[in-house]
Amino acid sequence: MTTAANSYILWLTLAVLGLPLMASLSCFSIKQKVGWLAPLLSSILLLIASILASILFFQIGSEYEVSFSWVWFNLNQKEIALSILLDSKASIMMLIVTIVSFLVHVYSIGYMAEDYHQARYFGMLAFFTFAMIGLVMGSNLLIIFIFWELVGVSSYRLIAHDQEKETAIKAATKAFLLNKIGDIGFLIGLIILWSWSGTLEVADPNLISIPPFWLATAGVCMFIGVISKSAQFPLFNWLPDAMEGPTPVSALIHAATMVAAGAYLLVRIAILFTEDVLILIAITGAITTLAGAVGALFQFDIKKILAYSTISQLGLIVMAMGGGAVQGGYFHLLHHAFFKAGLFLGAGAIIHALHQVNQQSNMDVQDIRNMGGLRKKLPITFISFMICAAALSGIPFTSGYVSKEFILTQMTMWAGNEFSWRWIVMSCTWAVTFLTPIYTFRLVWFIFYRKPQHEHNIEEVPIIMRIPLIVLAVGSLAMLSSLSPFHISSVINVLQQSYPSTNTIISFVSIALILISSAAAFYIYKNQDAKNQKLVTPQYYLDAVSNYFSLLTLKLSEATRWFDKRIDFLIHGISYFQITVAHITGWADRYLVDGVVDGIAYSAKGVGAVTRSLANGKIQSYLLWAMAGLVIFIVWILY
Amino acid sequence: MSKQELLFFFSAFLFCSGLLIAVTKKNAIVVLMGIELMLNAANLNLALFNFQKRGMDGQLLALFIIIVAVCEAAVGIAIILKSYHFYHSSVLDQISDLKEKN
Amino acid sequence: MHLLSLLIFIPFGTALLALLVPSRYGNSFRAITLGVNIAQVIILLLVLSHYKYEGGFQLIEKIPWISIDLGAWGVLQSEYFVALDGLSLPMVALSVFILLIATLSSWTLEQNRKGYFVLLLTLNGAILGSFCALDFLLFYVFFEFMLLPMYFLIGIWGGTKREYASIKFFLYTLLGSILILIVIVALYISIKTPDTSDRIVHTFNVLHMQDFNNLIPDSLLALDSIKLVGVFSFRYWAFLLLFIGFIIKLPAVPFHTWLPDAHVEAPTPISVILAALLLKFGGYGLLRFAYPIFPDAAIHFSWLVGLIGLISIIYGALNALSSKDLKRLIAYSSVSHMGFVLLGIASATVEGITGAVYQMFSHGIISAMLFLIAGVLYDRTGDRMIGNYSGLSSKMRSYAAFVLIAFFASMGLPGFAGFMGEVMIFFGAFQSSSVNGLLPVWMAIAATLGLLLGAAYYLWTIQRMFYGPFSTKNVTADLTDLNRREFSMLLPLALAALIFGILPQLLLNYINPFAGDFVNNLFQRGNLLTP
Amino acid sequence: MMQEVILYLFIGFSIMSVLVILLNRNVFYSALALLTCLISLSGIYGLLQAEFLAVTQLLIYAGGVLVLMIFGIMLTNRIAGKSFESKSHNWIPGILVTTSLLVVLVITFQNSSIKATQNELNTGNHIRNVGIELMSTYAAPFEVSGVLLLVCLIGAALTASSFKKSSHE
Repeated sequence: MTTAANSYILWLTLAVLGLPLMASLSCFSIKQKVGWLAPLLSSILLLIASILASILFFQIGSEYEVSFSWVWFNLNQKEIALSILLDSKASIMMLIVTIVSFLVHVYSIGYMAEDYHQARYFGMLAFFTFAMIGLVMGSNLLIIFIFWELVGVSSYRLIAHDQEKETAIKAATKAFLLNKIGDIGFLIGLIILWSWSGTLEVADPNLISIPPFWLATAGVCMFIGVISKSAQFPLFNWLPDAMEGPTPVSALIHAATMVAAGAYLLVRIAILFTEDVLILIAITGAITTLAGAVGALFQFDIKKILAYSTISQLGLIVMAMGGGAVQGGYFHLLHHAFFKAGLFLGAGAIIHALHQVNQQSNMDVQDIRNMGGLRKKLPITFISFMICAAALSGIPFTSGYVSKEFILTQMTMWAGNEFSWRWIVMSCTWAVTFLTPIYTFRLVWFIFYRKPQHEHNIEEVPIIMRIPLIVLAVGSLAMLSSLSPFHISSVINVLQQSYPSTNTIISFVSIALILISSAAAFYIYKNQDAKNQKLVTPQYYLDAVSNYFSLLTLKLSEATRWFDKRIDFLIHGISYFQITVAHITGWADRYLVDGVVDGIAYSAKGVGAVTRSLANGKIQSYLLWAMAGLVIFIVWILY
Repeated sequence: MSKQELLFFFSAFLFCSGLLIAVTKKNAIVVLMGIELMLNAANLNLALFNFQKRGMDGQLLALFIIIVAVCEAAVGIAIILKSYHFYHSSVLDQISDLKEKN
Repeated sequence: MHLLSLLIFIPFGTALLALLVPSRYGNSFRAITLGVNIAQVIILLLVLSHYKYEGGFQLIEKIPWISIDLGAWGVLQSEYFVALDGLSLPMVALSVFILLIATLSSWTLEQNRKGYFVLLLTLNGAILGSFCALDFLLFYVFFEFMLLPMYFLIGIWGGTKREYASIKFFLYTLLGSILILIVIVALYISIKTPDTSDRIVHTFNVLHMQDFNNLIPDSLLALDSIKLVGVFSFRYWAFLLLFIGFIIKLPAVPFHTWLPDAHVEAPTPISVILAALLLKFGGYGLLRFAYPIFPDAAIHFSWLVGLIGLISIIYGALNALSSKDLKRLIAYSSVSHMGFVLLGIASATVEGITGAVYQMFSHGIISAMLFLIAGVLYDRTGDRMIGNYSGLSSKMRSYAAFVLIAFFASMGLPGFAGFMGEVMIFFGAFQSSSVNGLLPVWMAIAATLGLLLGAAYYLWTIQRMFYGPFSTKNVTADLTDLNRREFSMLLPLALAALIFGILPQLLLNYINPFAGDFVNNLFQRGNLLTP
Repeated sequence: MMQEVILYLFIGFSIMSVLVILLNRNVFYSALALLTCLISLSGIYGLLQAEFLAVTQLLIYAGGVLVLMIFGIMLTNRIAGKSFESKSHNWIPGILVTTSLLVVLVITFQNSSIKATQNELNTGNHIRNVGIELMSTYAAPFEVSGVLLLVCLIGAALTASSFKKSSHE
């Protein structure tokens, strides 16, 4: 490409990055009086950004790769660059981030209409988008790390948006701290890479020309970052708690984008991971996906079900990337962003609608046992929710099916014909494919089909919230990413690799499995009376562990506090000792040494008193004594 | 005892009596007289020295002393008058401003 | 152009002149001080325009100061020798900036303004003088000169336990000073100027001290000195004494207990100066004196330096976690952050040294901000207990915003200056094992725990104080938002933290040459001695 | 011989008058006794071949100072009644000190070499010599004493005049 085209792309990229930042800054600086302006402004800027991102996406195409780099700073005569690497993976991720973010912005206009702190909310949302885009396009690991943390901070602020809600704040703190563990892992990995290779560019082949042990360690450390950011085992329990934040935030951050950042990083730095690390990744993903799916089965909170489902799907993606299905995993990541965002927004619409009616009563509007029969009342929400749920389950004609089938094919081929540990991972893939429809349609059954539990005059959500739902539902259909609804054949070859030939048997088996399980879900839950079941949140004792650790830290801090007092005590002891010695010497000084001095002083005083009586102010007395002195003086001198 | 010796003793006596007057008398003018006496005792000594030795030094010194004594007397009397006006008394007892206040 | 002398002596001179102004013109003193600060900013800009990036000592001013012939003991020579290099320039710039902020922060002071501002000006001159001085005796004079105003500023204008705190501060720092003084004397008798042949001229010039050729043979600190005291030679002991002297100032565990007390009791502007500037003398002293003069000992003891740094990081953070007083928390976080400086210095890698200087600079800005924030609350209510507040952000919105910025900056959020320094230190500390083998890898890894704990105590504080429903305990005062003056103090600091986080090259232009030379020098000369 | 008798007479007169000053209480009598004392002293000066000094003594002391003092007495004491009385104090320490001083002086004189000097008779015109000496060797003290007199005159006049003025008010 020519330089002109390059600079054109550069400006596009910077615009995509800069517009959300601009939106964020303008939202923050906006006055409370004109707070209504903030959502409008940021939505428009995000719209422009997403249009530019799509232009960029088509400019980059599938085979083209472009990078820009400026010197950021010099450290030890090595340059650390502000560098951008745009390939098809990055550009499509940017596109998805901007689109979903735009939709969530639009949705939030309706959802957050009554919120007093709208400006802050939209500012933070836009800031999150900025950070996410920066993370996606950055190619220097330090840059990626910076945006990685910024994403975490904006997530923290957004979860804690409702500042008076105790649980939300605790959830935010927990999310941030668990993420911090991952960040530190990331940081250590980054330090290892810098120390051994002297570069942090992901595209630099020098990056991996380091001792194998350290390469593996760096890989593991980086993966710890992924674990916390993408809510993998054992650090996933912040995600269900994070559902305390506003629902659109959950849709954008905790379903579509931020949690995807970890998986995206796996793709971005795929060259780092050695075979051993890949095993770790695959196994972690397998554990996570099962744990998430099982967790979703026993939940009654609509958002938490979705959260567990997110954990499960992300586990699937990570497992796919650790296994042989990088492309499939990446596709699923992109698709997941759409349909999970759609599900969350749909859930948000339901909550919003119920909340409007039940403002007075104490009913938990997020508890699916309180719902039922909403199919008729919220038709648009129902349809879009159904499409997204189908995509999540992997029903044919949806995007979910395409990518899931892709993963299954790749994983099955990766597992090979001989039995090995890979088979366990592969069977996890199949198992989760079977479990997903069950919990998905359990959810659908409870919300939409069951007999209504309460009589309400529920109204459909405002139009501004419906549009994003529809767009996302359309986006979850298969044709957007694949020409054929049954296997992947994209208009754009995102991964610059030829796709494996489809295995018909696998396709059939998977379709059958999915359909069976969907049907089973309806059958199982049709007659279940959930009224008496307890609301459980399966934490797999992870909360207990983290609580134990935080308790330990607090105990430790108390111990250091105690120790600090002891240091002070020691110092005081020394001081007291010194003061005692000083008192003793002072006493000696006063009565022994000073005694002599005082004696002299007293005698001087006595003399002075006598003399003073002489000095009675009469000149003649002075004269007399002067003369007496003179006489004495003369005697003294002469004799 | 020669004439000079007698005069020396006389001058010493004169000085001491002058001093005694200056010290014991309460009236300021009498004190002044005592001082004049002391000066005269000194003058007498000087005159005596002049008599013993060749030259005029002693006499002239005595002359200057007389001049100073005159000045002193004049100023002293003026001061006494002034303080009399101020304290309504020429009794030195009552003029004790030099004493520290306690 | 005697820019540096102007910078140092304008405050001293003005303090003397201000003494002549009757104390009933109370308001004029703050104006005078502000004028001095502004003049210093202008001089600083001139200095920056004259300073060239290539490193080395620049803007040198050298005048003989003391020269006494001691007969058989040679000649005592001390010079007024000031100059700037990549280490002192950032510190001087920081000082000028922070002192300006401190003056603004003292603006509403009521009690005995004359004394306060005269002491503040004296402190100002002493701080700048110590950062510029390249003669050890001159440095020491300025260094000691800082103590007294500080003692009175804490002891007179402080909180309820101010006498205790000020005496503790004074004793601790005095102890450090004495240790340093011992080494100064030892150095003095072991160092001569290079140019004399027949007559030994003892000097305090730091540059001469750094040259092994100037060591007097068979002297106390000579390289081949076989005199052992205990287990080490005199050189090693001298290094340890200097080290302890400076880490008291830093402060590092276990010599840190004066800091929380001093901070808690000191008035806000003094806390700001104490945290932002005085603590830097610990790191500055190590980098300027201890390491270059005793490179052999520095290499030998680097594990100790690193270990104390690591302990300070974690111990300070844990203590901050258990603090119930906001200022105490911030004070302990200072201990933790200055531990990073120690770790960076111990690594003796270019990255580590760069990071240490950067961290000192960034900590100067961020801790100043933190203490101002604590001061804002204290001004309103007279109470700093974390447990007594809840949901402040709904009542004081822009205040909460600044708190958030300051806390996140302090916990090392990327985009703020603190992150840059810490990341460089981690680079250095980790690399150390492969580059020069001084620090084991686990130290760097363990130090990252400090980041996690930092996030923990700050987030917990935010959670307890700023979020949740609004309520206060034992506080009746009206909680108003930031006023214009407070805003104008916090905003520049926040911007500075941001700018130096985004554009580190602004500072690295100065630090890089210094750090490179420093490490080269250290190993060239330090390795001469290792067999 | 005649000279010695006259000398003893003068000494006797002075001692008596001094005793009168010391012992009597009337200020006015004291002044008169002082006059006697001074006149006899001037006689002694004459006997000691200091004619100019003797004349000066007569003129200045007897004529000037004494008159001044009597005026002073007149102005500070009421003339009528017993107010001329002057009380005294400090007798014991005064006598102690003065006696000891006298003893010291006498002993000193006894031990000194002054008494051993030969009596050389000065010849020539003493007054003329005094004039020559005053204008040559002692010119400077002479001038200074003139200035001193002037200053003293002005000072005394000023003090006295301000007294009159303020007393008038």
